[in-house]
Amino acid sequence: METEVKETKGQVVSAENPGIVAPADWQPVIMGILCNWCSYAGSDLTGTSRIQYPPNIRIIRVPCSSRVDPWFIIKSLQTSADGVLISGCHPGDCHYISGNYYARRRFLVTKKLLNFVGYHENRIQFSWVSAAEGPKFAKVVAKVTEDIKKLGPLHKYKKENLK
Amino acid sequence: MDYTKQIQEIASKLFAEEKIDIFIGYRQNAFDDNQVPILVTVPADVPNLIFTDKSVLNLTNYLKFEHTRNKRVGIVVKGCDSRALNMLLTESQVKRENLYVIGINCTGVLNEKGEKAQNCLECVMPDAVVYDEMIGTPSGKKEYSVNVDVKELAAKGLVERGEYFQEIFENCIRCNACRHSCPLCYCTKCCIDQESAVLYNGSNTPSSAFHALMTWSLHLAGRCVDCRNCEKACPSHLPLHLLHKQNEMVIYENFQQHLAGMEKDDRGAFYKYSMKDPDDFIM
Amino acid sequence: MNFSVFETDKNGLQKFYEETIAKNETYAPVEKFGKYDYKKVSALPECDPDSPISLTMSVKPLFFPRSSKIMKYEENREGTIITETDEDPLAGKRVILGVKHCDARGLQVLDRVYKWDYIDADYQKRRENSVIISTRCNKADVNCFCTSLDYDVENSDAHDIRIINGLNEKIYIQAVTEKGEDLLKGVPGLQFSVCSSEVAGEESAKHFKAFDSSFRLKMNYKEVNEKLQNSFDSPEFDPASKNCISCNTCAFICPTCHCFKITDEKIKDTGIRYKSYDSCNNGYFTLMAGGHNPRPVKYRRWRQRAMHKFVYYKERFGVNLCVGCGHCAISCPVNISIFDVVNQVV
Amino acid sequence: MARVGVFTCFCGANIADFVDVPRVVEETRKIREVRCSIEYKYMCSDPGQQMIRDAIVQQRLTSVVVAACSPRMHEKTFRKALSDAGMNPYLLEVANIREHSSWVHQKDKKAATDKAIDLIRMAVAKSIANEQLYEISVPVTKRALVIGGGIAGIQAALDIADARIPVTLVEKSPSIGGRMAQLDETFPTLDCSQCILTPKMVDVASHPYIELIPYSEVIELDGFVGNYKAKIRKKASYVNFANCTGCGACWQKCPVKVPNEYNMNIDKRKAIYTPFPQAVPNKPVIDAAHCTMLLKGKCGICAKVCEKGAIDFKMQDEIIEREIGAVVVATGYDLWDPKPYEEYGVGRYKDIITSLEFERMVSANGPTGGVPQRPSDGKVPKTVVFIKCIGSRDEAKGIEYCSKICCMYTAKHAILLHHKVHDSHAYIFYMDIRAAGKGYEEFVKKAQVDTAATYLRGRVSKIYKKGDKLMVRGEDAQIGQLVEVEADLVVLATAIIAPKDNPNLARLLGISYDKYGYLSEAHPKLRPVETAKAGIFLAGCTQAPKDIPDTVAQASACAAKVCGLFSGDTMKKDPMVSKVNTEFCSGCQNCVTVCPYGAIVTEEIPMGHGSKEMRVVSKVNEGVCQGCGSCVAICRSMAINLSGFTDPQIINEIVAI
Amino acid sequence: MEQLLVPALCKIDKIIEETPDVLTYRLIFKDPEMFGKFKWLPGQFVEFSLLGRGECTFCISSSVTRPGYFDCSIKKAGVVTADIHTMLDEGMDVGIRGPYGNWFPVDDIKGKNLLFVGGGIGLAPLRSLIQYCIDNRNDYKDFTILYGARTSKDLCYKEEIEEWKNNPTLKVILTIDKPEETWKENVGVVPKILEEVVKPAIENTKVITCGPPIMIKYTLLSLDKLGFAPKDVITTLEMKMQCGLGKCGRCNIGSTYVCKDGPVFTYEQLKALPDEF
Repeated sequence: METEVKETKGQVVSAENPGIVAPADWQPVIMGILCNWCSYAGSDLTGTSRIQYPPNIRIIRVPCSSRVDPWFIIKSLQTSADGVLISGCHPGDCHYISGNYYARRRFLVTKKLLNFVGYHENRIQFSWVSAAEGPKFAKVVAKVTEDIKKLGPLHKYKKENLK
Repeated sequence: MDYTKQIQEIASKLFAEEKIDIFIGYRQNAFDDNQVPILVTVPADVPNLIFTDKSVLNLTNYLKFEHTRNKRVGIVVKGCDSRALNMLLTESQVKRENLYVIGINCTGVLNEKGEKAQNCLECVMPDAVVYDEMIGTPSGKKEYSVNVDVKELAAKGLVERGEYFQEIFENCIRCNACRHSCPLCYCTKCCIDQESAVLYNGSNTPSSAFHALMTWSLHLAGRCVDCRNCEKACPSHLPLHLLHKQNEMVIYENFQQHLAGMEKDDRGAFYKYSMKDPDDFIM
Repeated sequence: MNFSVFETDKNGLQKFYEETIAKNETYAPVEKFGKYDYKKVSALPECDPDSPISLTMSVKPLFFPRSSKIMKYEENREGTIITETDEDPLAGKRVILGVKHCDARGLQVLDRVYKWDYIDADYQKRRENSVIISTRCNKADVNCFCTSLDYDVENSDAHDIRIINGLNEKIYIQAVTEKGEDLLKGVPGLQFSVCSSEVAGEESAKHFKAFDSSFRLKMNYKEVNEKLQNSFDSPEFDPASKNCISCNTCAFICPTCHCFKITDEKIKDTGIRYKSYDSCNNGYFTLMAGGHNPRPVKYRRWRQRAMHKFVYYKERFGVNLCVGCGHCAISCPVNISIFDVVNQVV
Repeated sequence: MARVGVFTCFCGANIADFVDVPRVVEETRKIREVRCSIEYKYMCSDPGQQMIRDAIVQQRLTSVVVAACSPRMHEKTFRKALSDAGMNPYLLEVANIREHSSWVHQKDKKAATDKAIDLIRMAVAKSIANEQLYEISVPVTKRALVIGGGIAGIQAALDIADARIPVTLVEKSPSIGGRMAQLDETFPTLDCSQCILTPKMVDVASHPYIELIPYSEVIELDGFVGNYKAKIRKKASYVNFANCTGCGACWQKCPVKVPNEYNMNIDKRKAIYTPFPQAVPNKPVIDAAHCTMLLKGKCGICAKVCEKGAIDFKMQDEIIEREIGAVVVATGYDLWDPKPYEEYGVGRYKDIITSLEFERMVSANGPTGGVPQRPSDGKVPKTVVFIKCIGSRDEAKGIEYCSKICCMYTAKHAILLHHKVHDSHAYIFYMDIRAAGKGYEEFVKKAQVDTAATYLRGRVSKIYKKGDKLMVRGEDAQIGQLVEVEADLVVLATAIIAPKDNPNLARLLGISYDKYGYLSEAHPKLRPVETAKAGIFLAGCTQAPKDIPDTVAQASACAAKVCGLFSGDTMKKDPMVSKVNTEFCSGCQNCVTVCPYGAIVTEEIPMGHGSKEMRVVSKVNEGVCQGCGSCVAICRSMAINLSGFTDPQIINEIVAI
Repeated sequence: MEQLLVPALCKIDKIIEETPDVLTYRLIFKDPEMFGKFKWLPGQFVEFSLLGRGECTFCISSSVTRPGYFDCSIKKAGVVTADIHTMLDEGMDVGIRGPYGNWFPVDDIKGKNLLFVGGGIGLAPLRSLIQYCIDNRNDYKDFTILYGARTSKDLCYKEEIEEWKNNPTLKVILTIDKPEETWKENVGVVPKILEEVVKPAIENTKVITCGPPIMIKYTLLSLDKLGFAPKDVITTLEMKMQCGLGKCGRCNIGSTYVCKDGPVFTYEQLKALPDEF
């Protein structure tokens, strides 16, 4: 069961810690981990097509979505990120044949587990974006950014250095 | 459930036939009704062996230590323990030919309060799945049910659930007993302790505990057999099973009803895949 | 100097606790997940000063925290700045309720290592600013053997105030140090009858006798010290430690273990250096960079643990490091007690 | 010693207009490890690269970060610059501040600049953990596999073989030739398709460096560039080719008649058949689905008449294994089935045919001897309506794309019709005329002027029968009026589609395909011949619809690529491969399970220094590893790491912002 | 704040590449007052912090008689040392705690002949003592330095060794394990050269030795064979240390804290310790 995201005027309330609020113009940091062959290429296409999307995402290139170890997600959420977006090739299209199938299983379990221990599920998002889907990448980033803006700042289990 | 006699007989026989160098079983604790592991190396110690419904620990944990390495080992395993053994066999940590396995068709063990333990109530496979010799009557595979605690917590709101887990991570003292008592945590050096990895979180802060426990539970996802050695070992009495049972539930419901260690050569849910795996959570 | 002694009953003690908590920053055993740990409390119902020893963590973390910040630092292009902005959260004046005698004794033992040579100022400050109110258990746990060891809690300043549960249903609150006296005086509205220290002493002795007789385990520590000294090469360490799963729990919950490690956690330009518990049972404890490890196997680590508790520490500081609290045996996942190990070797 | 140089590119105005480069330089200069931060108009230009080379030497840099366009663009360029300065090229990191910042946040310069700074920060952090890596050389098996024996496959095979590189050409059907063999004459020169194709087919059969395996399919491809291992299933032909002389007695006597797919099922062939007279190899095969001997065990006439005793009803499928170094995929195209055009009466009216059926009819060796006939009554049509874009450019019923060749072949058909039936008249309904190509526009003109074909711009809305004629009702958009043509025959220019087997083939080869089923090239502009998987190349319509000249050009390009790949005895390979730290490896062998390439094997090492006890650990075969990192993510003890994307590198990136 | 464990900051003045895997860091305190407080004797060690990664124990390899700076020579052996090598650059800051431990008995050995036996990076603590003794040359009698490494590339402090060689009051003997083309000095392991080439006089001689464990082991045997009394042989012990303060418990050998009672021991003292190092 998910708690409803609170709508507050002029402020953003953290979905996990209702005590924490941020100004309405608060900007989240989103860690984007993209596979080299599909999603990174797709994001490049977004660029070449000059399709605009929110600037909150910071992109890391990995060879394949299967390179993404769940602790990338955990570590991101523990440091600067307010949300994580991981993107790979569509099922069946993996450059490395089967990488994204393995990744998909890990992602589901990680997402559910993090949700179970108290992270809003929208903080951890996944997408399949092919090299040809420049517009889709922009849409995905826009959606994730919007989702996370609603969730407010993340303070759970952040490393002490950041406080 | 009292198989003391049978186990003693088998152990004596094994020693007499020189089939084993070491026998891992349970022994009565001197001063209370708990049982502790005993690593029998001489036949004279065989009478100390015991097996009742207080034989709670998962003895396969001892297969990862230097005392049993490359030795011929006799071991007593209950249903859940045998699944752990299956995992160890699959992951090449022990050699089957070195083992003489006494499988127990378990009827459930008791917790400290003398009640049937929760994991036994929810046990899917009380019978040993790996054995050379079987004791007791098999009762067959049981219906899987979602852990009651997980169900209860999942029904709560996000914030409330978060606060509950915050307590867990705050009360963790990072002694790593959970890891050491887990038969499937046999890594040469745990990733959480590797100073080379920038992962390293040596401190005992909630954030470090969170990181360590999350990593740990994800490494056991699809492998954990729910023996609850970790929980029994935890000096802070943390309900660690919540993490494992949550993962188990997600895996069971989404990945072809996968349960760890039921078959040999099943490496766990993360080491295989299906085209039919859920895709709806991905944009 | 004579310190105050009061005689009261259960209700009076409750009241005393309540007043103490209300007036002071107070720490007491708080239950969570069925285990008691010393935490800051704001009202008596939150805690249980009479928590059972077998379910209570030691008080050590209040003086030697499981993790403490050594420093925080920031790095930039120009260089590094060590920022010492954070206050020690444990340095303030405080009262600790419900300390077991073994724990209090443990602190006394710990004091020696922290006063030796380099003086750990933080530890000293935490000690100085804490008023320890101790209660002797009524009954020993199966794993306890505190009275067998150099148990001089009775008349020492291990605690500042001691609560004596008289066999006559009376309860005596006795200040043992000036700090304790100050606290007792600072709690107004206590309408307790004053009592002579002799009476309290007698009652305490009676209680001790009953307590002492409830022990399952008894140890002749002098003999153990002596024999163990020559047992470095004893073959018994191996079988005695066979069951051990090297899990470190014993050291983490021991009231006197004081090994620690120093670790850095740096994110971006800001780092924190922590001092956190470590354990000699950890196989990597003594591993050197080149790969050499003086204690690579379990029995050597157990030997170190046993010898440190009963020989090495005594050689250096004159007391046994072990206080016989039994915490290690209680928390050990496979019920190994240092008592058994030592006895098996000796 | 971490000494990082940051080089920020303006990319002309591409970056500088939307990212405040001076601020980026100023901010990055503050990073502790950064020793120099330099900006330049075009970092990829020669002076730009010279700045990098100079700084490497002068500042004794230990790693370099270039903030410019996507690493997919210029990573190689800058790596080269590093090597030229004597630095290991893999100490480079590229911060993608063009595609990921300046181009996508054009409305918010501050945010774009902040993001650019963060991206550089991450790249700097990553570069500190970069290690020196060295290219891996892998031995090459110098044999190419060409899949598909159409004109693309033939051309590629011949070009490769002419370079004295052995080629295995695998063709699914009994003869090579493909679609081109079905054509009559080709636009725009109207030369006879057979006349130009057949010599090439014969060349293939006789070329010493070409091994032709007809009537077979690739069923498995393992390995990696330079070292593939292919399994080919040779379907049972029931004819022993070694004995067969191709005399044809068998198929002349065979009693079973089967629709002839070569002639678009207009006429019949036998159950034992050669697809067409010029087939290469010119040996018959038995169609097991129709042969009564194979189905019911009765008949066997062919065996009786065969003097050489070449018929062997017991023949089984055969698996052939070949070690190869590169693959050219040329599986051609299929034609779209126009059934969804119900309003045209497709399926109801016999006299509506597809272009390829028409092509067969006008072909001299076709079923009607080169004169078009109405399927309904065999009459020679006088008025023929051609309708273009059947399925193409039609999102609702067919596919979105333009099939590219229909305009041209329809013009050709109009001309051919005129040649064959002089008193005929062609009406052509079209949406646009796309005639880009050498001589193409002239060709269309020729159709319009010389043959007086009536070009009607507009769609046909309905076809209905009126007597024995078909009434084609459509709109002439140019005059804005409805027109109705009384036609003897309607020819539909159906769309080209990807072979339906392509997705399967793509999975088998480990390459990707697009949503239509066409195999994907590595880069639409700059690498149109390669696939994303090294050593696999694409030729012809399997990649996208194209005409014969384009197909042949692409096939030759493939051949050039293959020859380039095989130019040395060994091949250089990216060093981004996994490495095992045996100290931490616990030998669970999960990595062995998940590796899609079988690149991980196990080995035994001593337990400790000088210990006799052994333990099993994993070991990566560098030549086989493709660097996906699956093994890294599943390794619980972090004993395995992927060079170039190690855990410390990625974690540095994560914590850098 | 654990004040005791807070390091003082030093700036890396210079990094000297000794061998491919040994770098010498020349350090200067950022706080000038520290120069007054920080006094060390040869053999003492410091806790060297690579901020962000942790602390490592290194001996000071220069002498207090050459003030204004001090040197730490660091060999790439484990992960932290590897990081020190890759991450630190001249001008960066490191943390230093110390000096800790005991020192070579500089007073006891006055008026004696000194024989230094070093191997590989083991020359680092000896260098501190050698510099100290050279700067107080009149207090000591004959000097012999025997230094060996696996290959000529692995010899540390090459420039300084040249200086020592040119110093007529020092006798310097170099050796490498295996012959090399351009190598003109001794070839053979240190104990062998000690016995066959150096052939030291026993009387009034103190031996100070440091090197890899295997070298120490055989050198001690050789010295025994040559007739040196265990009390005249001084070595330093390498042990995992963390706090340097006699608190953290890592360096325990029996009741001895190596960080307090060591790291300098005589062979005699070592023999009395439990065999756990």
